[in-house]
Amino acid sequence: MTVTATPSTVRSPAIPIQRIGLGATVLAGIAWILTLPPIMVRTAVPSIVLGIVAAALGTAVLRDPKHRRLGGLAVGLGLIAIPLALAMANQSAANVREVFTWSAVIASGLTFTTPLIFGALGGIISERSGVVNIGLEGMMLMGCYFGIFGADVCHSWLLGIVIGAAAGGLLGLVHAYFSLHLRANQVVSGTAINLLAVGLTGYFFIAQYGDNGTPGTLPQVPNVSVPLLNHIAFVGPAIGAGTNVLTWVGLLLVPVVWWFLFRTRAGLRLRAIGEQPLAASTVGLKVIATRYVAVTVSGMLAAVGGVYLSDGFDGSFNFDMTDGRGFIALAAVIFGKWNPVGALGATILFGFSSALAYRLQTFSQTLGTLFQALPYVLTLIAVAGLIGRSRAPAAAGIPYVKE
Amino acid sequence: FGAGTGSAKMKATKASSFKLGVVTDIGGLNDHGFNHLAYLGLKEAEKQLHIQGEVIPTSSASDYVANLTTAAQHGDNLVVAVGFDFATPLVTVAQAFPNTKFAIIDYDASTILNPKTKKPFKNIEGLDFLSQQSGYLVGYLSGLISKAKHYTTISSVGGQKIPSVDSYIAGYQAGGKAADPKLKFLNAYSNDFADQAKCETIANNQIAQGSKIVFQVAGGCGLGALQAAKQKHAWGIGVDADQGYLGNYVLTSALKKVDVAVVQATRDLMHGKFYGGGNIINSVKTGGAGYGRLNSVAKPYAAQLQKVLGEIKSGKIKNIPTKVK
Amino acid sequence: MSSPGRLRRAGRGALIPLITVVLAFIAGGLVVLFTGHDPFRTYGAIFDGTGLNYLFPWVGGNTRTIAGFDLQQTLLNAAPLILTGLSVAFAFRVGLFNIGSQGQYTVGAVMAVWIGSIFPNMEPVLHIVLAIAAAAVMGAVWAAVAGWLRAVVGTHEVISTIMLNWIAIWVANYLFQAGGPLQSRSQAGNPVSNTIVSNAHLPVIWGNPLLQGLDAGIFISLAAAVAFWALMNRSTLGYEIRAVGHSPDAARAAGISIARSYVTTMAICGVFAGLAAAVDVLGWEFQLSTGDIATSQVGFLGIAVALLGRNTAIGTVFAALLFGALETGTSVRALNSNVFNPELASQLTLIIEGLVVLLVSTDLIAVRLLGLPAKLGWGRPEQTTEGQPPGAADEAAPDPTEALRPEPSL
Amino acid sequence: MTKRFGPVVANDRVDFDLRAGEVHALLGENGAGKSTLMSVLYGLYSPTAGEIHVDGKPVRINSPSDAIALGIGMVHQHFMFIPVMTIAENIVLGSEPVRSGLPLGILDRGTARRRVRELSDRYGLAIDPDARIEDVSVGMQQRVEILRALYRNARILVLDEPTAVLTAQEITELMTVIRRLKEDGTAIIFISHKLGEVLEVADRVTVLRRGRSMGTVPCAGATEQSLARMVVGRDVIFRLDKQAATPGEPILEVSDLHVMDDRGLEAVRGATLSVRAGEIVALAGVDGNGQTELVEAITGIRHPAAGRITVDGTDITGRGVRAADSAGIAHIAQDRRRVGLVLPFTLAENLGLRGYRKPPLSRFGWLNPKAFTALAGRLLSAFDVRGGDADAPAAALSGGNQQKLCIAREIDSDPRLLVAHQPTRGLDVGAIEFVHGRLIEQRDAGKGVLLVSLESEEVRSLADRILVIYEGRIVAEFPPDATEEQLGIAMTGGALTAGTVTAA
Ligand SMILES: Nc1ncnc2c1ncn2[C@@H]1O[C@H](COP(=O)(O)OP(=O)(O)OP(=O)(O)O)[C@@H](O)[C@H]1O
Ligand SMILES: Nc1ncnc2c1ncn2[C@@H]1O[C@H](COP(=O)(O)OP(=O)(O)OP(=O)(O)O)[C@@H](O)[C@H]1O
Ligand SMILES: [Mg+2]
Ligand SMILES: [Mg+2]
Repeated sequence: MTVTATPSTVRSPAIPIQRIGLGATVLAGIAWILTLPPIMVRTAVPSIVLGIVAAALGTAVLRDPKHRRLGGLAVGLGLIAIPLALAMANQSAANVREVFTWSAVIASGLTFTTPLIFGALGGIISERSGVVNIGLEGMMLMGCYFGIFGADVCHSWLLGIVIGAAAGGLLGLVHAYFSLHLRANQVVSGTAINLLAVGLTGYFFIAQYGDNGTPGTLPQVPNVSVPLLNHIAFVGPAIGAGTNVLTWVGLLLVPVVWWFLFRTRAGLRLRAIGEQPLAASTVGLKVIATRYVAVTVSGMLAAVGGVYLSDGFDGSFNFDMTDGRGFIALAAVIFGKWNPVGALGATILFGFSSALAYRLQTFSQTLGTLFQALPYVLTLIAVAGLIGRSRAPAAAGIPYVKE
Repeated sequence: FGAGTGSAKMKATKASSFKLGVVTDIGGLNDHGFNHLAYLGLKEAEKQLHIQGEVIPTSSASDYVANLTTAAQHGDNLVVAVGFDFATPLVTVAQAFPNTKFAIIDYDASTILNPKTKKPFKNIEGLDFLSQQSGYLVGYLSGLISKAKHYTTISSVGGQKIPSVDSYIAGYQAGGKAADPKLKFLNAYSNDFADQAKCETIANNQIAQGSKIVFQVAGGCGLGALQAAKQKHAWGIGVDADQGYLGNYVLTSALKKVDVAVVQATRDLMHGKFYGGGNIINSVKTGGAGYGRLNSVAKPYAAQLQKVLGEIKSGKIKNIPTKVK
Repeated sequence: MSSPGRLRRAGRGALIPLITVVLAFIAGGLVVLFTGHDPFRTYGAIFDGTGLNYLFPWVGGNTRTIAGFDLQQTLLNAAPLILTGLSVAFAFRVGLFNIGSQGQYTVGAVMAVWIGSIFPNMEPVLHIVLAIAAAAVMGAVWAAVAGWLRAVVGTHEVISTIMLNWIAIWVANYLFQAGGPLQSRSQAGNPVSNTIVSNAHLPVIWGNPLLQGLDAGIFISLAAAVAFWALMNRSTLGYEIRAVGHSPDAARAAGISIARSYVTTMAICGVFAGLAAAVDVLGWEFQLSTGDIATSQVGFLGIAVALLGRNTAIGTVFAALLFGALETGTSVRALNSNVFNPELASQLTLIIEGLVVLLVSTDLIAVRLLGLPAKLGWGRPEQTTEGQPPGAADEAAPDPTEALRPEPSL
Repeated sequence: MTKRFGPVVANDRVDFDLRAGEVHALLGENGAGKSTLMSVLYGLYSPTAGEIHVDGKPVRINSPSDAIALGIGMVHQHFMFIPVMTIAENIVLGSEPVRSGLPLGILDRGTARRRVRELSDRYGLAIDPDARIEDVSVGMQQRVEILRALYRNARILVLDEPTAVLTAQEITELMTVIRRLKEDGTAIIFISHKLGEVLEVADRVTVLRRGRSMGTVPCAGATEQSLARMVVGRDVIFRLDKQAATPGEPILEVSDLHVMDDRGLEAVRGATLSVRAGEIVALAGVDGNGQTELVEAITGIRHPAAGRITVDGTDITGRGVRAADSAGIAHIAQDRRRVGLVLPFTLAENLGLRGYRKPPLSRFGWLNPKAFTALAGRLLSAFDVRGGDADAPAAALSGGNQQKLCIAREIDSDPRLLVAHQPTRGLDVGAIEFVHGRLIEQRDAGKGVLLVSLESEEVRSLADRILVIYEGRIVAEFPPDATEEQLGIAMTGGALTAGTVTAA
């Protein structure tokens, strides 16, 4: 039997255009960093020139419909580089150094990133199995409260993590039960989970800790300094000294989850079930059982992110303390195209720009408030400029009905 | 005591029938800030003055007017509103209940004008605090310690750029300068009074930039700043209430005795004293401002601090700034 | 299109949410019981707290006054929830998930408070209309950004609307903060806006205007619900939107521009959210502080309201009333603190709201309780595969429940 | 064996037996219950009553895993794939090779690939294990389905309408595979609507009608006529009665059209063709040679990269669906469920999809529900759409009726040109008859008809002119009496060397 003819895949000669686009993007990137430490060019001129060149090249690339996104990116980056460079050149060198102390930015960026990593990994696992998990926020919040509660009651941060994860897993189980057995609309169920979690944690918090809040003497998830890293310049101050155990765990989990999804039998099956449950079931896979496990694990992971927030970073619990982080994690899932590595990139972009946003107050107290929007603006630009359309697991959100 | 402009003499009220209402701001009763302190004041008043008290926590903006109204409808003799967010709602409610007395914490009541008469309300008094004095005291302590330990930089974390926060910080910086003129100050705002992670991040930034003492002026959020100080082996300074219970890393706390002020305002009203259209000024002199427990490092400077406190009381130290540059 | 059939269907459609709500209250009651309180007294107190006892003729005297006041607050709370609910529901109908109604509300509120405070002597009606229109337009623009990004670049609206929410909040914070461009002239240093001039206040239709009586905003909300229904079911635009929502490919083949539908739909969502802000700001709030902006939940609750209302106009109205009543009824001032610790009660609100929404997410419980064949399945939320984010596939995935969805009647 | 879905009795006391090494065909109209019967056998549904025996022993098949364990394999009517995964992954899914000696089930992708290649070589099925399912042709997917069953050592193979989507050549090749499997002792159940191939390959035939078995007959001695009578219950006219065409002025003219597909590859590369009034032009070709993109460009759904499309001289190139619509193009979409209809919409709403912008259906942007009802009332009876009233959702209709609904809407728009893309896919004999009748009616009314079909049978019986599309170009033109073989050669790219035809 011969291979069926398909249209040949020869591309029109567009490769140079792509090169131009990439080159322009790189130029724009250089224009960005010239005025920042460690280079610290004290005049805006080179950046402006580079920015204009990048924008011009980008405009040329824009005309090719196939490389519109790349061109747009180059134009955008190039144009933004100009005011950025002007602003930096006008600031005192000391101020600029103070804001862009990269090691410190990385260190505090990691604290923003950590809960998001856990949340995003949880989201990926759930959605890859075909269950949309809007409830990440609520599951994370459960981890926040029960992590603290567990650490307090058991006098052990490790048990705090376990209990926090169990609480999140329990909520995941509820979501799974409604989504899978009761064929609930998963968005609705997830939204409910979020409301429920705020109420439940608030209720238990008041009932348990009353007006005084959580005690200040909890066993907290410790920070660890890695002996070798400690002494390396730049890396040392950034991550070597005193990075939380859970941050390391989170970073480690990214390749682990990736490997699980794409290199193991269970991962292959999970993805198959999330794409075409009916097809998966015709080869004998257990759709419902797999999804149960996935959603529960998802809740547990998100909850560990919550434990990091409460018992790792803050050392205390507060009402609704996740403050939208679960939704940011959800955005990271989509941003990262349901891939752990992509999601890590998204959470890093978000975390580091959050960290930077606080430091930017050094330039202007009044504008400092506006700078707080930086991570959100950057994420929006990055998603629009780089990601574009992303394709969810085909069966995500659709109740699976087995006759 | 008290510098009310419109002080009025009134018939004293019998204790058992006196009703005190406290309407708190959004953020819950255990916000580690005003809400909590006002609530403590209510409890204290119940105990000391044998009155009936009720607390009405606010959970959304639509509660402001409604809660004040409810307290007034309940026949509360004095309704204490916690925080500047009540200024505008009070305008209407004070008109509707001209016979109910209202007090607003940390706000200048003489600026709340009746739109009809264009004059301050006779039934609203302000419970004002000279927080710059508390700030000055803890700043001075920080300066002394910095000088002794050769610290070059100290810092503060504000919850938001508002007068009640800035007066602390301005005082802190002035006090620090007075004790150690070479001292460098960092200051930043979290724009949040609840999310501890935010204040912790800011404090970490400051510590990374060399700050050895972190003064938190951000309520519950600020606990995160203290947490950062603890983790990074810097010193922390608490705010509003005495936060020394958190551990020995807290040098001391800058106090704003809202609880005392609430009790005092209640007692005054029971004795017929009400400063409608004016303010009860709570200061070092009245015991409404000051510093809290000193930890082991700060103890040695107790005498020097007492001296400064006396100087503030006597008016020798005056014109402490209230605005942060 | 036989109307008795439609009526019956509508009746059944209402039955399920109703049963659901009852079930949720039972579940909430168990929570109360579990924590050692008397559920009947608690619910009685919450009921009284909503002011619904005003409707009983035998309630009189001071209780009646208070009940009237509480009922005003219930309706006051419901009015913006109707609108944000509609704002979320409208997007769902085209298969978009508008998490951004909070942000659209925020920018609308900024606009309303700005327009409402800068003209000291404008003609009242004109001023009100101008401020409302400004809020609606601002909300529309903000939402349309997300629609445009989705249509042109393909950015998932779940991401863009979440980001736009936060951007709106921080921009508003910047505007009203101490030293910010729109900060109050009269309240030195405090992060609040100027107050709305009295000419721009919405008239109070019930209760004391000084004490946050019920303003005319509720009529705006109800009118918007009618407009939602008419637009969705009686206009070519709504027909196109529904077609896109159910089947983008079929819609495209019928000459409907998907991109334009997305932008238009989101803009309309933004109008609803902006109106919600106008109703609040011009009706009773009269100023904005940065704290109000940060703590407002109206837009987020709109998601739950829309879902409870199954993305229909009438359903959203009732869901908003329920949520408004719950908020008021469990608000600490209304609850008799002897019956239930008021702080716990407001957490109980959230738990009950969560349970209501959770139970609404599935028809099966109610369907089974009634012994009805699940196959009828009327009353699944009006939603499409596309609208189930963030999994919303760009390709319309075959949906086994497709046939189980209610037929949108013309 | 009986299977009920609520009130619907899909299989009513059906007896069915299968012998080792035989090909047993299953025939029946749409909805007769063939797929249901097989799904029960494969454990997807559980029988309401009755039992199944394998090798004489009664068995319970509660899930596909049970069926697989019993050696039953199934090639589903609607393919069961994970489109984003590779062929190898799809084949091994459910019984994946893993690295031995390591915990956690680490996939052994090398082994998977090798086993798949071995198997495909054995049966002469050339496939690339690393290609993604969604990127390969339907014919290839069909082969993968078979391989998947073989990979699991199926002794009983169910093929549910395997030929519906294949070209003549692919069908021939499939028949070879089936014979080879049969020689190996595999028992095969073969479901098809195409009587010719049933007679060609099957040993015995069982006919289902409305869920009941109409009996089993040996193939030897049966004719197409006799089988058709069993299926439909009446005589079927196979030859279409049609007059010779009297073509008029050209309506549609396409010149040097280039169109990109979704992945940005050039799918149509300089197609030129025309359709005149009063003729049916058929576009024949193997699936995936640019037909879809060409049709989408003509109907305005897809923006062409270059070239020109005119209708009655009006240029509509890249002007979108509305321009094509007002120029008089109607479109019977190939995928009725996804593109042709909005399934949750009512029948009335679906019928309005083409005319809703204009009176009487709407005025000033507001709909007129009465006009919708009136439209539905008229069309549903005129086109004999059964299965629901104007208020019922289109999803509730059977495939044949859904197709009638589409056709009703398109023909009612009184087009100049009717583009019919695979209008009879998956329909039963009776429904096909109806559709063909309508197309000829349109032609006789002086309209132009562009028929795009993968079935050369259909092409030859309907067309007045046959164009062959290959790799995005029109490579040959034939009169209607071209032979199957001529067409087949042209469709696989051999036309130019065959020399018997004129390149268009
Ligand atoms: N999931 C289901 N729920 C309800 N009824 C069903 C279901 N699946 C099938 N049916 C009914 O069973 C009947 C038999 O359907 P089946 O798919 O077996 O037909 P078929 O013979 O395979 O038709 P075709 O030739 O079109 O493939 C249908 O007419 C339909 O009424
Ligand atoms: N989920 C369902 N619920 C109710 N009725 C159904 C369902 N699925 C199918 N039906 C009914 O089954 C009948 C046949 O459906 P089905 O799609 O199997 O038709 P078909 O003739 O096999 O179509 P096709 O030729 O496209 O395969 C329809 O009349 C429809 O009313
Ligand atoms: Mg069928
Ligand atoms: Mg079938």
